[in-house]
Amino acid sequence: MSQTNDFAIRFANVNGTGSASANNLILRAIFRMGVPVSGKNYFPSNIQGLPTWYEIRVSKDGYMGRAAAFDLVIAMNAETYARDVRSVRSGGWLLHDSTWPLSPALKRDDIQYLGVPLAQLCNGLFDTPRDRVLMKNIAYAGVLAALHDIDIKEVDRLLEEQYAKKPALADSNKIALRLGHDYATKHFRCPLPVRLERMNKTGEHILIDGNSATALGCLYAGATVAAWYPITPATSVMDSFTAYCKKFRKDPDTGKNLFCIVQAEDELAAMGMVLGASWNGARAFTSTAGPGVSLMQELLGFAYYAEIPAVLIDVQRTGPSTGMPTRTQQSDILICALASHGDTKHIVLFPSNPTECFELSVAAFDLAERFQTPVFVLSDLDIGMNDWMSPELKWDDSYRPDRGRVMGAEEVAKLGKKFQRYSDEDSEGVTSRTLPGVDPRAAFFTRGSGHNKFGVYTEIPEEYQEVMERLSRKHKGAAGRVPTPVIRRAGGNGKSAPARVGLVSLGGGDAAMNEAVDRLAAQGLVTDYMRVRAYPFSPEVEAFLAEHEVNYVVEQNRDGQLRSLMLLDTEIPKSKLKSVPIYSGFPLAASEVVDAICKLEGRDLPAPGALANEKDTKRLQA
Amino acid sequence: MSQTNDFAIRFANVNGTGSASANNLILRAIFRMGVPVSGKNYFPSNIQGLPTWYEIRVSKDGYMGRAAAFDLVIAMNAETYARDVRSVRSGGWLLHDSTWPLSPALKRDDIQYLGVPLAQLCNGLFDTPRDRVLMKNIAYAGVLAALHDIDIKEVDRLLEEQYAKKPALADSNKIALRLGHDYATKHFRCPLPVRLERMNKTGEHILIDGNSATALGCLYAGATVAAWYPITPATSVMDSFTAYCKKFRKDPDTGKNLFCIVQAEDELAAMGMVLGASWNGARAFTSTAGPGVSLMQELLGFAYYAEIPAVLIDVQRTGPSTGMPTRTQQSDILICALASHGDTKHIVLFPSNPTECFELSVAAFDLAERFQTPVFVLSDLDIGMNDWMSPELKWDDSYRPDRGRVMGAEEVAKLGKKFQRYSDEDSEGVTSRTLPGVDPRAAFFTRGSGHNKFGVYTEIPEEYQEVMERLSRKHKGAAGRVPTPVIRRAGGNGKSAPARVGLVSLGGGDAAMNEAVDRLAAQGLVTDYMRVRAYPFSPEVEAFLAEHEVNYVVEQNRDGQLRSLMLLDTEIPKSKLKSVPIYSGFPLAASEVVDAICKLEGRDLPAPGALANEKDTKRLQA
Amino acid sequence: MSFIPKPVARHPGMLPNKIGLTLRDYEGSMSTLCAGCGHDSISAAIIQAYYELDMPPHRVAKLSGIGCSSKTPTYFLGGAHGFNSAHGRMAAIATGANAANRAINYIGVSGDGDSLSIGLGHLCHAIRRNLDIMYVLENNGVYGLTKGQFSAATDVGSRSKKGEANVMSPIDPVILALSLGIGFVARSFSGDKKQLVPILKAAIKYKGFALIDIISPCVTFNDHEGSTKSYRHTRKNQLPVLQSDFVAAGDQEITADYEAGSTKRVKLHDGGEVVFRKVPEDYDPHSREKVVDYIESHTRNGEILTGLLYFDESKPDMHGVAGTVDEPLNAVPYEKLCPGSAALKKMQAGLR
Amino acid sequence: MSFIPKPVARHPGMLPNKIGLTLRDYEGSMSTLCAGCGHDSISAAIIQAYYELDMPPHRVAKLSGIGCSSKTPTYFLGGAHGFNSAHGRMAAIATGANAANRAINYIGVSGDGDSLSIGLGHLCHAIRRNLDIMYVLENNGVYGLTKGQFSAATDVGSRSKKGEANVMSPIDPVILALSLGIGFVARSFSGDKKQLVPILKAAIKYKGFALIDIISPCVTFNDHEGSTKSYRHTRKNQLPVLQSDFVAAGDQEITADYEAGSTKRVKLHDGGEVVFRKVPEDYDPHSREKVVDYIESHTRNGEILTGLLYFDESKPDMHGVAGTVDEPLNAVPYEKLCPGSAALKKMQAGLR
Ligand SMILES: Cc1ncc(C[n+]2csc(CCOP(=O)(O)OP(=O)(O)O)c2C)c(N)n1
Ligand SMILES: Cc1ncc(C[n+]2csc(CCOP(=O)(O)OP(=O)(O)O)c2C)c(N)n1
Ligand code: SF4
Ligand code: SF4
Ligand SMILES: [Mg+2]
Ligand SMILES: [Mg+2]
Repeated sequence: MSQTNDFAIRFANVNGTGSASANNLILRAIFRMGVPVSGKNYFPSNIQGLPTWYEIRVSKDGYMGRAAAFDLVIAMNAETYARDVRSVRSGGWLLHDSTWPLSPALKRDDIQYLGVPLAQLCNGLFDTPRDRVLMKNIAYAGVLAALHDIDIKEVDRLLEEQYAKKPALADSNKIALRLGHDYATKHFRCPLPVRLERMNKTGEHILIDGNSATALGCLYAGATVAAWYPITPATSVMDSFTAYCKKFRKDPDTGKNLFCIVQAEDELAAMGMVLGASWNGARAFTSTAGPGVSLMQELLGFAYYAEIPAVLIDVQRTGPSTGMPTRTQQSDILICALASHGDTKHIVLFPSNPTECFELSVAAFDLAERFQTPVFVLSDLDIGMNDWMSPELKWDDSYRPDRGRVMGAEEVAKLGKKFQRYSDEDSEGVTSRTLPGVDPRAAFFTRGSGHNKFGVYTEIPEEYQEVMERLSRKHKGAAGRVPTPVIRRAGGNGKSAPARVGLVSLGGGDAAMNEAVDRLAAQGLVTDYMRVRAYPFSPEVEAFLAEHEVNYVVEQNRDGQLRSLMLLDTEIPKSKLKSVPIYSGFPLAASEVVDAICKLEGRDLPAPGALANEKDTKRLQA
Repeated sequence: MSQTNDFAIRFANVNGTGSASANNLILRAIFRMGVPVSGKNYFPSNIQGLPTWYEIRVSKDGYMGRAAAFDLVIAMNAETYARDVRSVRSGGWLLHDSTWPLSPALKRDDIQYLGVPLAQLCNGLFDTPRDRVLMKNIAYAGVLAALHDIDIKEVDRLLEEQYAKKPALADSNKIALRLGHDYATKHFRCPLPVRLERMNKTGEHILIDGNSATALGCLYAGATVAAWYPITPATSVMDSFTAYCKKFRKDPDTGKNLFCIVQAEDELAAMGMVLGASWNGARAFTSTAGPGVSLMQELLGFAYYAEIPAVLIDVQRTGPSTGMPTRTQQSDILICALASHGDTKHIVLFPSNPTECFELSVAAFDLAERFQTPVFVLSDLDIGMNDWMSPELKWDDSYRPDRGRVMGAEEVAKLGKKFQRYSDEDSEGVTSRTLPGVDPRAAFFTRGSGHNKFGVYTEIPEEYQEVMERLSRKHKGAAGRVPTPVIRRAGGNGKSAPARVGLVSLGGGDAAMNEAVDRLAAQGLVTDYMRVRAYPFSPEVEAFLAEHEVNYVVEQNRDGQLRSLMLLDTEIPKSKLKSVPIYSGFPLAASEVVDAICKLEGRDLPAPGALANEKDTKRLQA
Repeated sequence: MSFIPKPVARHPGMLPNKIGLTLRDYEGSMSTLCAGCGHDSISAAIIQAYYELDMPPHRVAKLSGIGCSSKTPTYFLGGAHGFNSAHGRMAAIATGANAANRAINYIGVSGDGDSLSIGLGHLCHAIRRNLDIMYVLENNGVYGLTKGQFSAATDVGSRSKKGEANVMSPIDPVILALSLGIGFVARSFSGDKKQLVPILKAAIKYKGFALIDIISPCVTFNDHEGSTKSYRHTRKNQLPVLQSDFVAAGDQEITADYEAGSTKRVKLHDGGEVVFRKVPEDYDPHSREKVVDYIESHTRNGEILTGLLYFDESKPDMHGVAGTVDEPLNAVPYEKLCPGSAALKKMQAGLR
Repeated sequence: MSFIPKPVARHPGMLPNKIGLTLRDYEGSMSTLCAGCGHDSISAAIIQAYYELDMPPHRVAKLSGIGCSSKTPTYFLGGAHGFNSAHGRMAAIATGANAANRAINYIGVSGDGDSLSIGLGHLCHAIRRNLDIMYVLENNGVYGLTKGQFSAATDVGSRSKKGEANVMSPIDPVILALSLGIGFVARSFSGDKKQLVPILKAAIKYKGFALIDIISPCVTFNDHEGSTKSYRHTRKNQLPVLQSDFVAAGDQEITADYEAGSTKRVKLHDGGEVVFRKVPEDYDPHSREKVVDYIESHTRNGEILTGLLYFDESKPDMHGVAGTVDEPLNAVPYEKLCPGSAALKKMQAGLR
């Protein structure tokens, strides 16, 4: 069984030891060899000294889901040796630092141990303790280059680019790299069967994390005001946005900022700032995670009721409460869809990868302004912080923001009467707004208290209900504008009859889902697959669910939150909607899905180890 | 058609003019005549100068729901004259101050105008402007006594009791009372057909508002710590609790407080205080309304996950956002049941009247400590702030708090090892806790971050999920302990076959629902009626729903929030659960329910005016 | 609306100002507050100030939280957009509003409950950011709208209507703001329109955070004997130590009634001038420490020091600090904001 | 756990204290903070203080918010219940805890982000209530756990790791607390255990809110050149103006090294005594205004004044103010709390 361009490796490190850049070197070198690759980072909620893992999956078929078994593990953390030894697949390899002897208790008969005296090699060559630690990382990168036949010139080039301004550093890195490479070549039979071979499948692609893509989306959507409070895993959205703004948003004439980013005192303030700015006509957003969404509830209800646009990027982490801040989950679906007390419903978008982080962020601003309401972009830690191979982001220069129904001074003048905020309902339930500062006749009062369609305070039932009913129509109206689901039919997306079984998912699980669909098909279980991209659901969602005898809703939360919304908002009977909750905190792996579906379908589970060569359909993930 | 002991009157006043005490006099006098009566107050979200209405419904059959038509209207607010004239039923009476002439535009042919020169009468007798305004109110009370044949001695006695310490005031009030009474007797044919006659149906009953009853519940449950932030309509829960504590909770030896009530800086703090106190082993609670619940979301998730008892009284008002703070609604059901980000589910109780406010508040503490989790008591403005005739509250002196599974020093000593917080699961999913200060071996760390069953921080999927699954079991476990639904079967609660139609409701709508059941029956539509008292649902809830061909879920919110929980948590098909949303902000009226059900059932609506004498079943509300 | 007569500011026959508007054009809808409420007098002063400054109402944005005080923006400047927000969140919302459009004038109205309890954090941080706003704190020492609970501004010993004495130390917003580095802070009294209007005018024209703590008696819940925020108590104990005038840019100055020697004058960023009359010998409205000492020593004596107490316009406002472009962000054309497809392509070359 | 050696406080062979416990019995689990983090030194000082005070660990409750600092209660007093709460909410939660049980000792640990941004309102109000707690603010001028953003305690001009200078005025928790009427406020440095331990001991024994602002360098994100919260900068600019000792009730006093004349002593409520050594001439730790002036004048010069800066134990704590019974409320038997059926019946007679 050949595993060329089809294997997974795991790095076991200690956080704060600079391993990230070595691991990233390997990722990029593989990418530059034209072979589809992805990288996932598992880090603790801590700054230094705790275990951290990085996983690289090489997949000629382009599968980007989490790998569930590892061909080779680089064990650099003595504390987790036992676990790491266990994580090597039978027949695989363990690479370890043989400066110190490996405890016999860690010996397994079914794997091979590759010992490299990394510390010893580096201590001889580098002076400071910090350098020794850092260079040890580069040295194991060299070892891997030899073992997997990674083109060492690609690694060299990456180092040269990285240290373009510090050639001396580039050189010492190269030395460390060669140290490992040479040692491996000399002592092991290189390359291993799990090896690279150049392909041309990464052209027109980039390596990017979802949070950077989200930030780019906000940049290109024309957001000028951003307010936030630091929180993992959302912080890098704003870090990236800030960096992009500094690069692309300086006024060419004055050098001044065409943006205003405010680090707020807390999440309540951040949401308040977004509302103030949006009310004033700027495109504004915040990025946060679950705890922040909880804190923003009151103002989200305000925005819903007073009809103020707002974009909230929720990079989900494992809940409830503080939960596991550095693990992923899809468990903020309900709190976002139903945010705040009273009767409220919101628009929620579910990107599944960096491309969609980019595109749906732009869509979020358009929808928020079109429907004058908060729009949530529900990303997650896996999408947001991991390294995804992604088709190059495309931008259509003819795009112009949909500012929705905003009346300017002339339009107000034409009214011939004082502007009324909530009375000129269109077919989607939307009414016109005006911006402060434009015209005295345009003035109106924004309030979270009961109001009638003129925007005037009321306690009269009919007046109050009239507005509430329109809000309900407006939410339903949005179903016609939100991104439609992505549907993959076993028989192709033509007219063929639907499969018996429908798979349903959302967000970052998509990569694993597509792989699972292929694997299930290989096992004889033909399925159609729908990935939902927005709430409220477009008509296509219900149609898909109705077509299938049974739909398995795979989601990364305990309580079946997406399925709950489907139960509430569609006419699909409960019996047709089966919940498949997989919510460990790790990104979804295809094998988890395959196992769960097989169990639910009463099928035998696929034999372990049989997984690797079951991939006969070839799909490159978008 | 005789309307003795069966009519409704409405007072139209200006707030801040002291009308409340006059209106209350009438209410109490009727009550003391042994005739079932209830009073509802509709006040603006403002302190002085805006319209306010008070409605008294006299019902020999004991119906306590809002009256939808008025036999007599007391129009004391010039600003709302037009509306008030309109609100008199055809054939009814309008009482107004004839000091000033009534605009001819306000004339209706089908009602009778009773003009009394109230201001003129009082100006002659009283000196200060304030006294004149106040006494005008007492004077119209006198007019009403004459018109409705209310025993003026009862009113006298009430005045004497009220001004026991200020006999001069009692006297001047009596003078004003006679002023009105005599004028009416002299100028009108008294009594009107809408009149009183002594009965003996109010013995063993009291007049009380739900918030006072809630406060009594908390007092009797043994709550010692209360933290709150003022908000309508919850403020009077804490006002009452404070008053009761001052009366009943002074240490007899030292005169010091056996309670600690903290007016917090905001609702986030209030919930924090409740958690701190409960963690420390005191019974603690907060009272708030929708906006407060929104602000408490983060800490509610903390309490769920770290398993800390907490009691939250949510006196619901009309949402979303600030909404109509002085109107009622049942629209915080979902935000309470699902509070916070991540996967969370809570216990929610739904009292329907002051008796249940009392009883379910006590139950809330027992459940919170038994299940170590937040418990919500969802009252509303109608229950909480209106005057209800209620059977006397009963207390069983053998009651002792269920403190749940708390280990003391001896039990911990017996463990023979360090205490583990989340490992000794019982059949309901509950584990033991310990209190600070008791024993060093009992110490554990409370955290909202990922933890395993030992209470230790973890990021390991299996350990994290083990706790999460238990939490899910625990929530389901609570279904066996929460108050069961109150079911009223058309065929009696014996073994007879269920009706085709089930009516379902919750909370303060109950009074109107029972009346609607009677009226529908009189029209030939036989229904069974279930009032849900808690979430998670006890098995009886699903059984009832399953039994009926169709269930109409009547609730005071737009989005069918109770029905939503039923769709999610039961196997009842959607087609069997029809939503009947009535959410105007006013308390539910039987006629609204009857109209809605008739429409849904495709029946003719009952003829207007035919309502009053359709009450042939006699029920006294509990 | 109410049929009880209210002190609505109405000066019939008033002359139009420089932009042709009369006082009436600066009014809002009729107040629904209690007759005699201090907040209504403040609204009248605000109307007067904007009128005298010849400001077009629609170039002002009015924001508030929740409370009786926070209702008042409905009662002035009907031609301005209003934002009656959530309890305690006004400062944050105003921050966002100002971020989006630095070119219009902002007035924030709040109460002592809104600002010093639930909204305390936002207030402090808005001061730190030196948000360009006039922040009017209508301080009645009580939660009016929720019927009379003590607030964090209630003085120790001040009694509730029911007779209970407050026991917790109050938060003095003036002292607090000074400790946070504020540049403009004043205290005044709703009943002293003569003092208040010039302060408001200076605050409106001030670039940065201008806090005005205005004692504003609540006639319904906190105007009784024993309250230290009643009309009586405030009239008796107010010490208007700093009287200031505001002279708008280009306006004729009325120097008539200044006593020579005791006058201090400060030029504003905007060209206008604040003229301090009768400054006490030992007082320097530009020295933060001295101001704090001075205020505290008087507070200890039960005196309520009023006036424009501290003034310093040297610090840049939020945008100055951030380096934002001069034009309002909400008016920057999209074409200037979007880097375009070529830039995106180029940037992505680095992501391989 | 980590395999990089950490500065865990361990003094092997230490003698048992009066209740028979060794220093080790006051430790917690092993720290997971970065090697050299100031917070770890503070934990060591806390361990030392409780050990020296002979307090049974289980009679202490440890509360914190979220942040690297807020993690530390895991690393000391393993025998005490801990409450690692939500970001910024610790002060509120501690208020409730204390309300329920006034008989145990409370330590709250927080960071500058946790206390001065998201938790600012709660901190201020807990001070107003004079909650009986030792509040340890581990101040590194940065958000450690979220990787180095500026906090509200970052000084103007202090530079981030990437080289950006902060531009916003910091909130000085000491000045803020003084403006709120606090009775015990100190500033110290994680690197000065000699100064810190006696302050902690006094704070633990103090009845009321004792705030200790401790400069605690973040070696990973804020210990570089240009930071004003680095070890270097703090060592260089620290001015330990007030050195104090704490003498527990009934303990022998070691008077040896006090210079005559310059010593001030204050008796605590609990019987212990704070002895101030070498008090500067112009300093009075009991005069709030003077203390503020003194601190601010030094802050202006870039000096970091440390020591127990202000002390006044005369104000009643939250329970004193509220008039709560002496016994902890969580220990009052239910029978004493429930008025019973007869009282209910009687009370209802008035509801007719
Ligand atoms: C989140 C939230 N909590 C509580 C309330 C109830 N509430 C309305 S106004 C108010 C206090 C108002 O006090 P203040 O700001 O001093 O204004 P005043 O009425 O005294 O002018 C409160 C607590 C609310 N509207 N929202
Ligand atoms: C509601 C919420 N918002 C944001 C966060 C993310 N967060 C964790 S720690 C922290 C700041 C910590 O700073 P500080 O209190 O100074 O502690 P340090 O790590 O510096 O000791 C933040 C913002 C959170 N946990 N919860
Ligand atoms: S209650 Fe007080 S603050 Fe509110 S309007 Fe009336 S007087 Fe003014
Ligand atoms: S990041 Fe900073 S504050 Fe956090 S543990 Fe490391 S050194 Fe300490
Ligand atoms: Mg107030
Ligand atoms: Mg910090």
